[in-house]
Amino acid sequence: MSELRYRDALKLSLQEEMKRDENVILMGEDIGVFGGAFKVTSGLLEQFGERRVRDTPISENSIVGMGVGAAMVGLRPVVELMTVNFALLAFDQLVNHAAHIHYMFGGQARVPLVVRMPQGAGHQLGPTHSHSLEAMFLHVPGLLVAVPSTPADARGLLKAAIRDENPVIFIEHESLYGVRGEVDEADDRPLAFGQARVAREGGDVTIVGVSRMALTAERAAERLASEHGIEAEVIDPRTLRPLDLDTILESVAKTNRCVVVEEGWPHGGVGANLAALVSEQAFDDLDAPVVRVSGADVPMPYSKPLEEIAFPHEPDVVQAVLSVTQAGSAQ
Amino acid sequence: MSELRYRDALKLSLQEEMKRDENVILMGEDIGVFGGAFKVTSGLLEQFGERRVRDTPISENSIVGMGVGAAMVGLRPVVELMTVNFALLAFDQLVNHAAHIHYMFGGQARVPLVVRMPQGAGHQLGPTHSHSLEAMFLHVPGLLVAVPSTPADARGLLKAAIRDENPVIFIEHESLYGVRGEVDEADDRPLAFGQARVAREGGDVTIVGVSRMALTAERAAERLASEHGIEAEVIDPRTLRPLDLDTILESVAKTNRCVVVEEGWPHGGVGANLAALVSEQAFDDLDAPVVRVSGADVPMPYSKPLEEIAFPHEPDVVQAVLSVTQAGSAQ
Amino acid sequence: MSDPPAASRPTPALPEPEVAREWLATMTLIRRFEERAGEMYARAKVGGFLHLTIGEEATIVGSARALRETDYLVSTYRSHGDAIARGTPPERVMAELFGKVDGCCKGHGGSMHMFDGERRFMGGYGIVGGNLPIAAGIALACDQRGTDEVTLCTFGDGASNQGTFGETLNLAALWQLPVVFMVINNQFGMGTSLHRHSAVTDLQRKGESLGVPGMRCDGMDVLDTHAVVSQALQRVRDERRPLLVEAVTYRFRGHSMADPEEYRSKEEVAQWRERDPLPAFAALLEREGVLSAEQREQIERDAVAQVDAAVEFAERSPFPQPSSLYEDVYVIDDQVHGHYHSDSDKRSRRLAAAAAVAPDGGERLR
Amino acid sequence: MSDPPAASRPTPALPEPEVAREWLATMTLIRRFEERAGEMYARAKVGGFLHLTIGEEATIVGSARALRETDYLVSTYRSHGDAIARGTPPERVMAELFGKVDGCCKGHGGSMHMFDGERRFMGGYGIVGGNLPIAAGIALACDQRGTDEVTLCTFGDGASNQGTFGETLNLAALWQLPVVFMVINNQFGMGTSLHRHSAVTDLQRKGESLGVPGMRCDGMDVLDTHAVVSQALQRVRDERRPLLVEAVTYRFRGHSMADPEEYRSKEEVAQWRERDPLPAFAALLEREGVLSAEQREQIERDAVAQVDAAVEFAERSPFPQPSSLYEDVYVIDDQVHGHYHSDSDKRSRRLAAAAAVAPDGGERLR
Ligand SMILES: Cc1ncc(C[n+]2csc(CCOP(=O)(O)OP(=O)(O)O)c2C)c(N)n1
Ligand SMILES: Cc1ncc(C[n+]2csc(CCOP(=O)(O)OP(=O)(O)O)c2C)c(N)n1
Ligand SMILES: [Mg+2]
Ligand SMILES: [Mg+2]
Repeated sequence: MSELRYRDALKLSLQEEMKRDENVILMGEDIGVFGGAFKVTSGLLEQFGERRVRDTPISENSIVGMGVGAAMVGLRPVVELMTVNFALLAFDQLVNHAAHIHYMFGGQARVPLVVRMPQGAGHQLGPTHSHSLEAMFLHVPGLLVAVPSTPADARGLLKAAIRDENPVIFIEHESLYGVRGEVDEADDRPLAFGQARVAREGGDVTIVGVSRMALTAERAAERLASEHGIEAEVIDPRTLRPLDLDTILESVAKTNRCVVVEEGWPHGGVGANLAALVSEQAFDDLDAPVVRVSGADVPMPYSKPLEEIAFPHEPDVVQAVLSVTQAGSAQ
Repeated sequence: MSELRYRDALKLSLQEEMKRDENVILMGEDIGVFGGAFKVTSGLLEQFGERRVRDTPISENSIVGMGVGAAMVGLRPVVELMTVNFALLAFDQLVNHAAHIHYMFGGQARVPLVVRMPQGAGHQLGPTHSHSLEAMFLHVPGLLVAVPSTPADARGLLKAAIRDENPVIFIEHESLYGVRGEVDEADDRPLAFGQARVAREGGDVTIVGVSRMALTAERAAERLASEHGIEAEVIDPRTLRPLDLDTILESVAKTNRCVVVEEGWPHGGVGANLAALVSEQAFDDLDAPVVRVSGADVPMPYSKPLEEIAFPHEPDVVQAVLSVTQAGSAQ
Repeated sequence: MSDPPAASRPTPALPEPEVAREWLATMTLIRRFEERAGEMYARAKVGGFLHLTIGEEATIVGSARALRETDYLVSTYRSHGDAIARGTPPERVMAELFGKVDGCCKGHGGSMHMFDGERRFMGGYGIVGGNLPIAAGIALACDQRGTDEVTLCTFGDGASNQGTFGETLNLAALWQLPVVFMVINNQFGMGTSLHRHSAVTDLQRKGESLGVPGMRCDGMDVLDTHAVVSQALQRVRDERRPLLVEAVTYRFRGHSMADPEEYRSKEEVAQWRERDPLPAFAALLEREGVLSAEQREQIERDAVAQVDAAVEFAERSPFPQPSSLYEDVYVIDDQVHGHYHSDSDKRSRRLAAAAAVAPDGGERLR
Repeated sequence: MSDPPAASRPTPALPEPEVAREWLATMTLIRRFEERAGEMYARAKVGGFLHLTIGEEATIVGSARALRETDYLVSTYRSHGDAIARGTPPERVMAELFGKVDGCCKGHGGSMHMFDGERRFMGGYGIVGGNLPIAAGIALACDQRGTDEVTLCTFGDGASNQGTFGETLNLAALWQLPVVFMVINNQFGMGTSLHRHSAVTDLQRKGESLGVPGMRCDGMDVLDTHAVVSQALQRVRDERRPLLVEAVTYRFRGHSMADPEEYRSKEEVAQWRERDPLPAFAALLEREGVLSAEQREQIERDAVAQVDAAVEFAERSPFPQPSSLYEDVYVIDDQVHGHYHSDSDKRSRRLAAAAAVAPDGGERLR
């Protein structure tokens, strides 16, 4: 076991997979000479050479499209989009092409492509640079969507993503790159998609935290325990497609209350989707409606004090939990 | 009162607004000489000339971006994207620019832009040409989203969209263009956004039908009444941003049951969003979970019998209603 | 753009007689296939959009025959002819148009989305301009592996205005990728004529500022097309940098079946039809003495027979089972668990609603 | 690309002495402003990404001064200098960097998203290439109204690879729009040098295949830049068709504040710094006798004083109230009802969670 940063766990994962399979290549803006905007790929150009670590021009839609084409004939391209915000330029290749080619061509073609990108607010990057778009991606059949929140998950899920035969949207988080966590370097098995992680056990309420919000949820749970005597079960779904709904439902069957925490916009967000699924499938288990804690329904403002209140923090989660536990006890 | 087709009601609306305000211009692929892929704009080139009815090259992202720029300095551009499927190429201009400019520039700039586009399945156009993407659009703060289902609504909402100071995603439906309905030509007032239409009153269940599915819901309601003695209240939200949640909640308070019918994909769809909102705000009113009837979670297949079962029809709605009314009576 | 261009170079030499006849036969087969497809559309056997390639057969066959078997071809939504030229059995193409399970894409894709991986026909794509980066990606993979395979990517004059054109040509030039971009200039993007959609109408030059030199061929002349595309492929194979080839041609029919063609005059169409590549090539072969009247008739008969057989095959092939709806959305794999689809639980209801019910397709593992 | 280009033409004549000194003053102001912004960033007064324009002042001022007041300027995320050159008070720009309510965008936009509608500075845009169609749209509106206003759109060498470049240049040429595209070739897109991101490195030619002829100016020379951009604007104003101007320049600092600059050598930077446009222009003015040593010092002092005042203003300006979070998302209007935001009901809770609570912002009508 060693302690690695999220960034380094990702790099380790890329290194391992590139050594294992020479079909794995990296493409992206400033991933080579510059070492990556968030330094995930630094050193890989030197290690693997410029044919396997390719700096691209600023052409998001075509970079992704080239990844699709290369994947169709057997390479395993890992495309880095500098941030999720620029993925909006590549939605055509992601949705109309990557996601649909396998189905559209009757199963003849496969697109084992990984598109990595960090998302999130918190660095005062303003409206065009702070999106969390997992809700848009999970909407699309044909894509798999990973949202790892720990270094170990980042490494394991990235390995699974690279080895998988389907196109994977691999969403990292700008605020997580420096976060440290235990990684068992000796165990280089991929981490299966579709298995949620129960980050904390508890019987009073289920909190589902997506991407970075898994950590926020964990911290909120500690506070709920110490300050309010409430034991929250915290679940990190790890992947949103496939979704390990079973683990969430089992937890809700026990706690009868569910709070979903996400960083993105609320209208049509991940929380809405989970709220709908949980309500549908565990209606009789629920003592209170599923409560959603989300980013504010605004473009992300630059100014620090506005940005701070525009995405969820522990107190928001604590408050949301108190609102459902109170609702529950009132019944 | 006269009977107009949906297509002609839209054209009437464009004509009226173009006569009223010379700043209204149209841009889009094949809207002029060809008359529009779905003939909504046919004749307008002849009527208003080629400076106001502009055929564009196939450059979706830039056409929308030009609309944004022109709107910022006072034109009121109505951009037609040939279909919603191609809007995926313009997501950057729609989200990072159109939606965010007003906020990002501190309220100094306005983007009174309308982007019209038809969506939907049913014509065997296959995976790349059959999307229903309203769930992606409603996710984005800064956009308004209209989904008219009748000729009168199409005309009135398009007028409101053109006069509104915000960017509007105006989603038409390929299967509705030929549908006729009453339009009061003498009354040329815009139809306010954010007011749902109660298409049918009833006390047993609330069915919310989005875009074309409002019609499917209405037909299902007739069948429920005649075959099952169930009186459904059918609500067409008409706009998804703003959303007239009040009308839906009032109905659910009366019926205690809610079914949402949409054509798009289920995971993170409009139905999920409404299910979450209704459950949150009317938890105690609900005798059963909100049930969603949606398009299948697959890229839309070409083959007729597959396509037919991949989006909702009356029997699906009837069955869903029966499942909640039975659940209700069991309690 | 109303004047058909005369071939600019002296006509290249004929290939071996047998080869020449095969070209004519394939052009004929494509023509008859397209005509029949149109009829089947009128009879509602075929749905969706149907974009016929009639008039462009010389471009299709001339370029396809310049390819090696190991080269890749990437095309558009107007690609029945490409599939057939590449060797996909016409009955598989017709069955796809019928939406049948024996269609080359099992009925999932339809007219706009043909594919035949085995023959390295890497697809028809419905999104204008969407195929360019995909072709460059295939070329990248070939280059990466050190093969001498080249990718040919065809697209329309209208597609040259899409952002992917500039992006992909720059990338291909920068990375020295073995790809030939072929812009099929049929004078129109849907109802918009070339000079109304492209500021530069000399399309062979449209890649120059992006680092991709251009060539032009007479797309109404199968020999010229073959010669120019062969040369382009060879240069790309050897020099390892992309080229753009403009094929000047014309589509005789409407953009799709629902096109009243009010954007062009009957005279213009008639003028181009005088250069119809089929009779032109047949006449040339007869003049050169490599095609007898009998052979010509035989080619016609064969084409019609193949198309008849294709229709029969398509008719006989069953529609996909409703239970197959969720098949091929994902490659199901043992490292993925959980619910691929959030409506997994509803699937059986959905399928039950349809006539035939089949067991769970297996998307949910464990 | 490591050799700074020598100015290719004879240096254009100086403008009136007062005008020349004003140019120098504005260049100096921008330089001092940027330096201070960098310091404020290091002191965490400024957040986000900070892209400084140091080294590019001649490009900025030379082009801005070629514009009429009624012309429009559209820029990128590297646009503090553009705003200042256009006349936006430096304190409003600095307050924006501080995220304060008196910032030119009320603190909503930050460094990458400046705007001053009054002065027709139509914005800095964070998305590389996103501003090109917007500029063309503004030009379309000007043309539509029959004015003689021209739009100047600046973007980087890296942006010329974005799809919008090809799309927009074609559209502008096709529709004969009054827009000058100015590619600021500072030799790098972030850490990727020109020849590693663009197949054609002679950027003035990159629009030719799209129907947009090009010109080049020495972006280190304010006179040359002014002369070439003036000529371009005049031609566009008269001939009503777009032009591309390449300004050859160099950014002396990192791409943003978090750039170790390992992609270029110290020597290369030093070589370019020898052509620093500020001392070069000042020396020229001194040589030509239109700038005394005293005046030069005064210009320096004024610049520093203005920047001091800007910082003081920004410090004093309050942060936006939490209650303003939902303001300016929509233009609230009487033809729209219902819930603009689906979290309307949660808004009060969210705001309550923050220190200051304010009444409902009014997004929900009726
Ligand atoms: C991105 C996108 N925009 C619009 C369309 C609709 N459309 C289909 S074909 C076509 C015209 C394309 O013209 P061209 O590229 O010249 O090809 P041709 O049809 O002439 O073969 C258009 C606009 C589309 N399929 N994709
Ligand atoms: C669409 C998009 N992709 C990537 C980025 C990240 N990014 C910001 S600036 C930049 C380099 C741009 O280079 P250039 O256009 O030459 O402008 P310069 O920074 O040199 O002024 C990149 C890649 C972005 N902001 N937008
Ligand atoms: Mg064409
Ligand atoms: Mg640059």
